[in-house]
Amino acid sequence: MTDLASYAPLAIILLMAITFAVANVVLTLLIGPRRRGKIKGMTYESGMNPIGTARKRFNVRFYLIAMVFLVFDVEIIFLYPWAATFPNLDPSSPDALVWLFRILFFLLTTVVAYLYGFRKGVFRFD
Amino acid sequence: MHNLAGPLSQVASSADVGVPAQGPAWASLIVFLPLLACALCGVCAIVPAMRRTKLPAWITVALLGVSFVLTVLLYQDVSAGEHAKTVLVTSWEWFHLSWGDAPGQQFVASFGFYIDSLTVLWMLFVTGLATLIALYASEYMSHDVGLGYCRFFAAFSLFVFSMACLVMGDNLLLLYLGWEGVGLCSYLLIGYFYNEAGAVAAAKKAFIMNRIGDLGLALGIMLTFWHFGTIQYAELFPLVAPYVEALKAGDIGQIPLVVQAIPLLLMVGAFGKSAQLPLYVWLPDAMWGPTPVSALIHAATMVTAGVYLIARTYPLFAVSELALPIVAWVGTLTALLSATIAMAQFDIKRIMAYSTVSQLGYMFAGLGFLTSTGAAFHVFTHAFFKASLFLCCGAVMHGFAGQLDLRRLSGVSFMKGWGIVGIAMLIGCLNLAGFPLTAGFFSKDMILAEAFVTPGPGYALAGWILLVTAGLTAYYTFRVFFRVFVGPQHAEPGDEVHAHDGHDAHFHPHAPGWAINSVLAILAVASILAAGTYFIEKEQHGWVGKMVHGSTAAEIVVGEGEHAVRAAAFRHDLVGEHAIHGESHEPAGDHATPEEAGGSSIAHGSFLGMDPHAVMYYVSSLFGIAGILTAAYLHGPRGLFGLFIGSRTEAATSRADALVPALGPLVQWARHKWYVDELYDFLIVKPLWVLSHIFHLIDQLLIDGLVDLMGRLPSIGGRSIRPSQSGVLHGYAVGMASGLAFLLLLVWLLTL
Amino acid sequence: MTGVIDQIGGMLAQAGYPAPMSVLTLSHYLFVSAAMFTLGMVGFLTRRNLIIMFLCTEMMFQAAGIALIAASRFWLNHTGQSFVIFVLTVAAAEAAMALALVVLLFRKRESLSAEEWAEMKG
Amino acid sequence: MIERIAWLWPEIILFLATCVVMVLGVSPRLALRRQCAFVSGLALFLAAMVAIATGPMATSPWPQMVPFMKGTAGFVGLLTLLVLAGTVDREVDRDQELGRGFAALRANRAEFYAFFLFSMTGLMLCASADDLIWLFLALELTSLPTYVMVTISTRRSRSQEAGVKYFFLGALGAAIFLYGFSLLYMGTGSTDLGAISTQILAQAEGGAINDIAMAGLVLSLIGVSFKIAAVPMHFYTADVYQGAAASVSAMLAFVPKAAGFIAILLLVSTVGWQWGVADTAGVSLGAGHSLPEPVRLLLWVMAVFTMTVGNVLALLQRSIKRILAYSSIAHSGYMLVGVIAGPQGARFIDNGVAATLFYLLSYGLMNVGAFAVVASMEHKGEEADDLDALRGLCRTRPWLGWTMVICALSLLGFPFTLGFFAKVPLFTSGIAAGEYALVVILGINSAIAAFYYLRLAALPMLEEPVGEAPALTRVPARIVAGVLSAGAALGMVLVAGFFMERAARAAVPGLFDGTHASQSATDQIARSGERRADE
Repeated sequence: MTDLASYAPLAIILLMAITFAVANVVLTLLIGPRRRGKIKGMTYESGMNPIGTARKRFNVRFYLIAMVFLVFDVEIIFLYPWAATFPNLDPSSPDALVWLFRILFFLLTTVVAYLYGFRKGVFRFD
Repeated sequence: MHNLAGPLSQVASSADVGVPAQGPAWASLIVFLPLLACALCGVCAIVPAMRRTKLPAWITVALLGVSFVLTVLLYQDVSAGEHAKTVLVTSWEWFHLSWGDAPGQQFVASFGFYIDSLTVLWMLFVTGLATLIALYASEYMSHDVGLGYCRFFAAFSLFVFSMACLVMGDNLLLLYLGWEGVGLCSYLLIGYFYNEAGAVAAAKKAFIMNRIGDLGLALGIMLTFWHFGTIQYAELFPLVAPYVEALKAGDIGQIPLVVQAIPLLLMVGAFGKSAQLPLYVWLPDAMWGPTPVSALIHAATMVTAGVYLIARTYPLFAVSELALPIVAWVGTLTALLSATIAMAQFDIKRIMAYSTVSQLGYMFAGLGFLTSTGAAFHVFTHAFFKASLFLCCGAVMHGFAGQLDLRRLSGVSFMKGWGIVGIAMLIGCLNLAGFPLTAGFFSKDMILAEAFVTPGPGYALAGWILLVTAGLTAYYTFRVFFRVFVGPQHAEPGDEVHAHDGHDAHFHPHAPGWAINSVLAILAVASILAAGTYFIEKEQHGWVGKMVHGSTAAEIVVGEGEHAVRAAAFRHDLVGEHAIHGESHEPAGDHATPEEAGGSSIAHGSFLGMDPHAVMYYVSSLFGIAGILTAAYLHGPRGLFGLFIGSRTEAATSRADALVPALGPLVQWARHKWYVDELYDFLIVKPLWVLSHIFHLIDQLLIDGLVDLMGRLPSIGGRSIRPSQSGVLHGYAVGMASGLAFLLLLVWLLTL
Repeated sequence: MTGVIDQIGGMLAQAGYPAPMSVLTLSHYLFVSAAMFTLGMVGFLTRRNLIIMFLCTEMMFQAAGIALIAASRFWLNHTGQSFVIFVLTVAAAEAAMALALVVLLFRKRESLSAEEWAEMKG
Repeated sequence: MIERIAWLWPEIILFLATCVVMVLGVSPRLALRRQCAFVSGLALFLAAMVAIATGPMATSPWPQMVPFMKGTAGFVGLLTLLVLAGTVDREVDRDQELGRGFAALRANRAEFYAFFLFSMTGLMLCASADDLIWLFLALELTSLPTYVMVTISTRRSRSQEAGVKYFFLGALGAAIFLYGFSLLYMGTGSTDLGAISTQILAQAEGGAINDIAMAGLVLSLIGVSFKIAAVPMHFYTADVYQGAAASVSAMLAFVPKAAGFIAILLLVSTVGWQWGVADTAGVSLGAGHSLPEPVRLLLWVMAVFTMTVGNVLALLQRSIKRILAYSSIAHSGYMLVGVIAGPQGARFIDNGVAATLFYLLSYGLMNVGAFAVVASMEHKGEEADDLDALRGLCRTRPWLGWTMVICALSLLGFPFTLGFFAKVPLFTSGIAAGEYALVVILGINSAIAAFYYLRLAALPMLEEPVGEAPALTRVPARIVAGVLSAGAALGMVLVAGFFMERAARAAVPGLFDGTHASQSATDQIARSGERRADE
């Protein structure tokens, strides 16, 4: 039983997440105003008239952004094991310094990727 | 194999004869000067100002000349004492792989040289002739001055370098490097006139034929290393020594089969390079190369590499029961076959080519008859007279715009300025025909006599075949001489007429210049003097004999004095008996001639009940003179030397024409002169001629058919699996997946 | 197959390890991963759309991931788990490349069928 | 963990250079961008020198192979880099020279050189791998960049086709060996190659190798064989080599192949070569000198099919790049013979692994020359890839012509070229291992190869030029690379002994590979045999 108890926070978070999502939808259904009409039925209520189909081709820069995102996404994965290990090290030992430099070296790749993307013009939309 | 190498090397180290001394370091220059010449010719090709001159020729002549002088100095150094000594010169370590300290656990092949009297003998005529022929070529190739000239001399020098590696190398790998190197240069030089399809085809043919032989050689070298654990001569020969001792004791059973197989493989290489029977066909075609090349590479030096290989590894050959009889018989048959072919040719250069093949056959037969001295002596004399014959042909070809047809030339030696060529040709022909007291006569006799002396499988028959061949040789040699060099003066230009003086309407035969004449004179004198070497050191069969006896090629002798017998494994009955009873076999003609007294061999066979050594001089003279007289009768000009047996008054006809009406239905077949002349020869050598053609047919079927078949099978295989490369991604994916499944299934079913 | 697992289990027990899993044994996970791997391969072979084909290879990667995690639990060490993190990274990198490639190819041919690309053959 | 850094300096150097190149290559200044090739070359050279200077890596199954293969990779990589120069961005540079500005998104230089360096880093990491995770990452790092390089190497649709095929089939291959790795881990409980080896030998002593481990090993070997283009993973080779620019094909023929062979040697070393052939199951230790029967059978079948398929398909081609591609398949088959023969035998010529390593080095050197010739010839602005382009090349373009002749002859294994010295040990080691059938097939295949290699050599040397001579590339570095390669094919012969000795040293297995375990197991089996005999 004690084993299961340690999973309790996880269960609570899960419960909260589900409740929050479900509650939002349900509350909207319950208390939101309901009006129907031609204008209300438009895709964008803000007054833009949709033109053409939804299967329009996106600008290629969206894909570039998606790929740059992957870099950061993947880097994060490796930060977790590092972060989990680092506190266990004796801060006074040289080991800790080595570990720190190691992750800094690893993060260098992010910087290089950012510089590269910047130079390549990925972050410019014009 | 490991088990064998261990005790063997212990035997070797216990009975160690000591490592040969270090020789003079400058001996490496003999090898590297030609390489330097090659590099300098390359430089000439790059620099335009030098390219337009004859500089490459002079560089080559000078450096080869220095190389020759150094060889002479080396000769003095090596043969200074009582016995010729063996020295080693190491330039640098080429391969040195070791995996342990025990003997046989190292693979060493250095760029070093093993110099004994055999090496020096070979190098003397290689560098000497190369220098002379380079000088000759400086004039001969003069209409090609430019890039082609540079290319020619670069390849020429590279050839000498490779030949020197082959001869002087102190290990079999370096020999193999030289072996391939001379093959490559030969290929480059045969294909020198690469604009002509024939030259290219001939170059390819030479290359492919040699490859077949090289495969044997390579396997032989591998097997040598496999068994003996070394390919260095200095270590190899002491390892062979126990087997030689076993042979002397008559204990053939001690010699393992692997050791007996090594010479069989090496032999294949020798047959390829020296144009022997199964593989000889490339040499006549090699005449597409410029004549100096034919003289140096395809007559005097490269083609004797096979003889050198066998002589160098003679102890290995002696301990094999099969190798030497095969060598003897292949040599004999080659000699006969190519002599008959030579009789039917019109192209004088081709006749010389076939005669080279034939003479090489004599040398191999000599090796097989256990007289390495005779073989080496014949190599030596042949180098001079055949080079001079080729160079005479070359002079004719050069002077008459490429004309080589003996029906279109006549009386050349009487033309203005051609005297030296005529005399040189006569001397060469006499040598080749084995005219009494010429060098060729002595060297050929030595081989012929041994055929009857040495008991071996059918050696007496081989001796008779070689005797007949000697007659045929005399005939075809003098057929050329009588038709081309004497008789009424007549000359038709060849098809290179436009290439010469710039105006094609008129043809001026131009007589050879000083370079060609002086080279021919030197060679003619040298081939006369070569006979003299037979009388130096008479008790050792001449100077060449002394050189051979001081080297690894010396015959293995059992017994002493009068009871001495030359030994080889195939004579083991004899050797065994000899060793056991300590006395010699006593055949009928045992009495040694005065020349042979104190010699190391003793007669065991007989020639019609007489001592072969005594009578062979007369018998072979008889055959030779008969051949010459036949040629004089059929082809000699009217009133030749007061003999009055010739009848020819025109260039294109001979007494043989008289036979035309008698030929009946065959005459219409012989309308063209080509066929007529061939028919005359056909009537004289009919049975052998047929044989030679049958052989040609087999040759074509074998080589061509095999190549075709081998070529087609893989393409058929390729075509059948080509659809798998459909270009469609899914096809490939399916292929990979099914391959994966197949392999998994295979592994699972067969092993688990 | 179960025999093999039992064999390993036996070896582990000998070595003093506790019996690792009770209800779901290693073989179950192995079957799942093998099924995923096979499905992925079959999908790769049968589908023509490049994106779907790529997803199929991702599925094969994740089949290996499942096998690794299960084995990691079985052997009670973390090596398999860290391996999976790296596998995920590589899969992400491949995904980025596949994305870029697919965009490029679609702009050339207006189609994502693999059969569009069969010019070279033989 | 820390001490491992000592062997990683070459990779670190390469990685730093990659970072520099990646930023340098997108610089708007042309002069700066042109430094990419130089920086890459400098880094490769430094990395190779550092690699040679480092000692054996004790934790690797092949301690001495680490410096040897990294040095080989560095120097062959340098040669490849000379050919790779000028492959991309010609139009972008010209536009900028004409004052039309710099279009960063169109420029590919940064990616091209960075990916080349990444790939080289991956190759070097492969050499220092001692762990399955590491090996997996290194293999992927080697090949992922090459997928991109193929695709961007030219602007023709063929390159994109090549990229598609290479990428998708490559992903499939990667999935297969990854699954193999996971099974190997499942069967042995470790990803460390040394630990796997110990575990497998312990299993064998206890009766039999675990089925899952063996299946994993087999799957891994098949999957990795994609990198070396061995049957049945060879299908992509010809199309990819043909579609990519010749310069990139030159790289493809060496870098992934070397990585693949290192991986195969590492994987196979976990079981070792000390198994008896006679054992029916083949999974128990024996007194013999062979791989365990399943692995031996697998590699045997792969070797035979690989060399045969490669050679017979090469016969039918007219495109030089396709010929070289199929021949590259065949060469992989040859090298597998060395792997099967294994490192036993005291002599260098008996050591199959040494033969394989030396062959890799020689093949890398000779092969660059052949591709450099293709990369140097242009016909109407495209690479002159047809065999006709070679006709009479020795006369029209002597440097290129003779390079082709020498490289083709050397690839054929013509006596006294480098290729000959590389091929002979494969034969001898095969014989020493008792694989006579395999050696005979190897010999037959060498003969088949002569047909197309002699054509490659004869066309420039003996034939007449047809039409006008192919134009020369504007990148002289490629011609230099070709000449250097041909020079190496001839000149290396003189110092071949040195490299052979290095290869022989590199082929000595590390201590942990279970030699002791296997020895005791061998004794046990021998003893049990005696006991049986006694009863």
